[in-house]
Amino acid sequence: MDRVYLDAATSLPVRREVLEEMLPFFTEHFGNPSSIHELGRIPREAVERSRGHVASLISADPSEIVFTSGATESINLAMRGVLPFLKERRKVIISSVDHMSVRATASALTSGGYVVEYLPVDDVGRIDIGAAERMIDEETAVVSFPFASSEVGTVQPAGELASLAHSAGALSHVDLTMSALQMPVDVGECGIDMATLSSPDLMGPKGVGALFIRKGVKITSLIKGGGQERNLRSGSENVPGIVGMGAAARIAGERMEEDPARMRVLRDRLIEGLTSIPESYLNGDPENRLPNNANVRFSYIEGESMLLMLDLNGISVSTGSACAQKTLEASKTLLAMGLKHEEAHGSLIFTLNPTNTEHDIEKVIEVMPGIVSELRAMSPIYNMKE
Amino acid sequence: MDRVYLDAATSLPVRREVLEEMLPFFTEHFGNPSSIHELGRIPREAVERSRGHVASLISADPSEIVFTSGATESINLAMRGVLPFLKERRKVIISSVDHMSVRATASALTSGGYVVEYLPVDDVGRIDIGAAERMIDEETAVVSFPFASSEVGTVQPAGELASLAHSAGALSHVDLTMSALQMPVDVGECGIDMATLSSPDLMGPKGVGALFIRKGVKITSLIKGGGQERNLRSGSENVPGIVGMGAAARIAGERMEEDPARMRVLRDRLIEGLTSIPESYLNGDPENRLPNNANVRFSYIEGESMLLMLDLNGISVSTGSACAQKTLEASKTLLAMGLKHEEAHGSLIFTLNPTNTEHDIEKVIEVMPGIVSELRAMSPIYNMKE
Amino acid sequence: MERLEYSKTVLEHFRNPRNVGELEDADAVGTVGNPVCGDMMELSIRVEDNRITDIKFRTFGCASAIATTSMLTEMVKGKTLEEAEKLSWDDVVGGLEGLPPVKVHCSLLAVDGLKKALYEYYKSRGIIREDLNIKGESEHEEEEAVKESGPLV
Amino acid sequence: MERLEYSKTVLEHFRNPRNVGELEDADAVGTVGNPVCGDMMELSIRVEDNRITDIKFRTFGCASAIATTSMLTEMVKGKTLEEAEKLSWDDVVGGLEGLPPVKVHCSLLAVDGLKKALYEYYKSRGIIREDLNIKGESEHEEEEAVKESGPLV
Ligand SMILES: Cc1ncc(COP(=O)(O)O)c(C=O)c1O
Ligand SMILES: Cc1ncc(COP(=O)(O)O)c(C=O)c1O
Repeated sequence: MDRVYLDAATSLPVRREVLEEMLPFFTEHFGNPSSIHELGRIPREAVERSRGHVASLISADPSEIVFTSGATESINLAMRGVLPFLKERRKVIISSVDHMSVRATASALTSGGYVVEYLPVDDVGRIDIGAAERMIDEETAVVSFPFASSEVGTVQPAGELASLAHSAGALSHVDLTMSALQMPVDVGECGIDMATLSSPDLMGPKGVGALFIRKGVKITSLIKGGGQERNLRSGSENVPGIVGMGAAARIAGERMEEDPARMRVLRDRLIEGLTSIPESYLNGDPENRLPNNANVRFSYIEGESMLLMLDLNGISVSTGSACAQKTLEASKTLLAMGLKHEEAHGSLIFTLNPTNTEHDIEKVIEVMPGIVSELRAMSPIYNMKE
Repeated sequence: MDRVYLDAATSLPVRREVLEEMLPFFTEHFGNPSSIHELGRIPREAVERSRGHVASLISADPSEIVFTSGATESINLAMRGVLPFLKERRKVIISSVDHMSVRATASALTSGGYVVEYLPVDDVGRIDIGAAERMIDEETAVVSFPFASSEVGTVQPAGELASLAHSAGALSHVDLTMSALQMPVDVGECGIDMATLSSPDLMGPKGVGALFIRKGVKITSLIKGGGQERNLRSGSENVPGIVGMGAAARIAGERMEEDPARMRVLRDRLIEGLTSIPESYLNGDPENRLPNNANVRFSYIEGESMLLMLDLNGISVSTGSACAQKTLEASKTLLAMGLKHEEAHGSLIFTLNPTNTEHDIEKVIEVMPGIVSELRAMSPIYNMKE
Repeated sequence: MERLEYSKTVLEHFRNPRNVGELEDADAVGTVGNPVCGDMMELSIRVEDNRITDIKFRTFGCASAIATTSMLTEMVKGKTLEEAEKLSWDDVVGGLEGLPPVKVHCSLLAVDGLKKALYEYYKSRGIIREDLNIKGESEHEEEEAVKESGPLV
Repeated sequence: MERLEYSKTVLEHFRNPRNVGELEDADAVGTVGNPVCGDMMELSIRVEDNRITDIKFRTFGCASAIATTSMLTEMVKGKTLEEAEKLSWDDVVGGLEGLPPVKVHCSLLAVDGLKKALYEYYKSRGIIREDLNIKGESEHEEEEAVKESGPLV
């Protein structure tokens, strides 16, 4: 593939080694882990081995891991599954830099009589601890926030937020979707109650995820049925998917030093190159950010047209522009950080994966200035200000 | 594999051709269907092609198909998703031969103020239409039943039941999990409102399923988030899985004449061989049954020990015996048909797949009599009656 | 998710937009939209003998907005004022061989820009055509809210 | 789902159960369990000099029930009545190198069968040992119900 792929946050390929490990489970070891005859044994053992790998990645106990169909389901299970056990608490707090899956899950709760509040962030997208302290109270059931914002990459104060939740008797849920491949986390040390993990974001297969549920946290299932996953997630186990997620987690753990360090260097070069374009700025925290994330805004022009120009040049990225969203809404994360709508519209999200090369970065730095000036020449606001 | 696998109802391998079609979507075409850049295009088109294949299999429109993570999730979505739109109706009717995923979904509704009623069956496991007529009323929100019972294989009067539901203003949900590979169905002709399909039961990958939702049926999502699948199933699409399910559905459609006909012949030979063992009887309808299902009870002995003896002989089957279930409960289906507990305990479920051979069947017929007499020799009830 | 597939014609106009810029000797300029909403457009026209003899545009917005305005300028050049006024967004979208449904509002903006330019032109001649006086951007289609008719059980 | 993995010893006893059948010259026979519940057991013993010199069993039930009874007969043969009475299900499960948790009730049945046989033996000698008089099958563990503390929102 000659394409330059800088959209890791949207999708990642499955690692070859991961796919290799999955393959026998589609055809040869196709048994159902619940079967008591011989064909159930190997799948059953493989599922438990995977559970161990996933647990290791976040320093949890295997019994604290439940496999799901993906990050979105894990988020729904976490945030909704604990509510029946916290009946008198009617407030759900999420951050204003959460992914839409968290926002939509929280929003839907309002029709069930819950109040949803949003933790504000500062101008680099970091959750305001002072505000969190004021907001999290004995009415609060769950506090959810990302370990790092998926869009602007700003790393959040997870430990502090989790302990604020604890002090108020609320449960914390941390979305690790975007950070797990790049940043180690020890859920015990952070005092996290629940954490969402996504297989595809670990370079494992799509259609699998996991939820960490700390021992002792009471939770009910979202999907009812045959009682698999200790009755927390019914439905015949997606064995090849779970095997793939396990392998991906294991490899991510092994490469936790090497890959992020390499991406960080390339990412810094990219930020340097792009922000040297006139009136182009980094969004998010320059220091405390995901190693693979560069979110840059280019004044006076709009993101979808930049994205398409890059696409026509063989470069894949994402944008916070409304025009690229189904909802036609500008990025809530960028707006929460205090950016103007037109600034949010002009932002591009570059996210690296471990296979990106220097050449990829140089190619972007080479073509971007031309794209920016071409679109600025077409932009009435750019020409007004001239 | 030298094993004789007669447990298709529990798990099936993925067809080679299906796996081949999936492979490029793990690595090469790994894009997110929602991406507007070039890498989103092929996955997006592939998902829609799959939707078409799945729709064709049941003569539905592609817009009526929602992809899920499996049969259990589809069942939960169907039975729970429609309730908010049928508020004054507080009764959910399921059959007494439904799979545990349907039963558990219905049971969980009772804590939400719903009443669950069970359609009775006759001694071959066929739903009693007269009783259904009396039970389905203007209080009824949903009527759920399997196209064919997964355990005893008895085919249900789907059209009649769906129209009873319609007359009462209720919605029908039909579980096609076990029948879709073997029996054609036209959801329009049957007047079905919703139907659950499972990828692994079509010899596609695990971790994928679909729900047919007739145009005009109002339903809300179970899993909230990014709004994928027309907001009915959020979460990034499991593209390789969906591609696999599409391929499996297409191939199932192509082989709908050939495979079931072959299985039926082998199945009949198996039933003949097994019921010629003294005091051994077929459970379920001898005529109207799934082409691949032979459910046989062997008096005086227990299913789990038969199952293990067969397993030690390289033959995989299932049993309706309590001793093989996590819940230690005898098969609800067999009890609903009027079998005594000890008869249910002594039942084995043999289910064929399209790759089974005559040799497989002969091997079972060869070893089964020995197993039965060995266990009978050990059985106090057999020796009491002597 | 809505599928965002642009036709070849849209991409061609986006890559090579016609009539970009500003007419130095414009008879009227129409500006519509708002960068806050993600789309803004400026259209300048020259009118001779009741005909639009030249037209140029600048657009801040997505590929669709750029392509639509480019296409519109091509379609309008040489038309009489009456013909230009009757140009509908159906015509423009047709010329582009369709647009993804979610992008239709961008084409409305281009047509609005033309109307606004015509309004300004008539106004400069002392004629007030309020029906052509576009105030803001055509509204974004309302976000398809997650409709819940009650909590899920 | 519970994992159902039997140890090698369980499988070995299941495949080659020791002491199957009925003693012709039994001094006592104990029957416990009920086919309705899926497990039933019959144990016949011969007693000489206060010692169990022979023992045979028949079991209707799962592999675990069969293996447990087989193991128990091996463990009990040669023991004094007092020693036999003290045999606990822990001993039997230990002898089998463990049982899947869900299967422990089957081993309880085997021990109950022995007690019942001892009861019958004492009874035939005019001694009523109600503590050994097992009535039915040990109860199945209660089904772990899907515990819902309220409807899901
Ligand atoms: C008839 C029927 N319906 C539903 C299911 C649930 O399927 P899954 O466990 O794949 O979600 C099964 C499982 O075997 C089944 O047999
Ligand atoms: C931070 C974050 N959380 C959750 C999700 C939802 O993941 P999925 O769509 O795979 O369920 C995403 C998706 O990209 C994400 O970026």
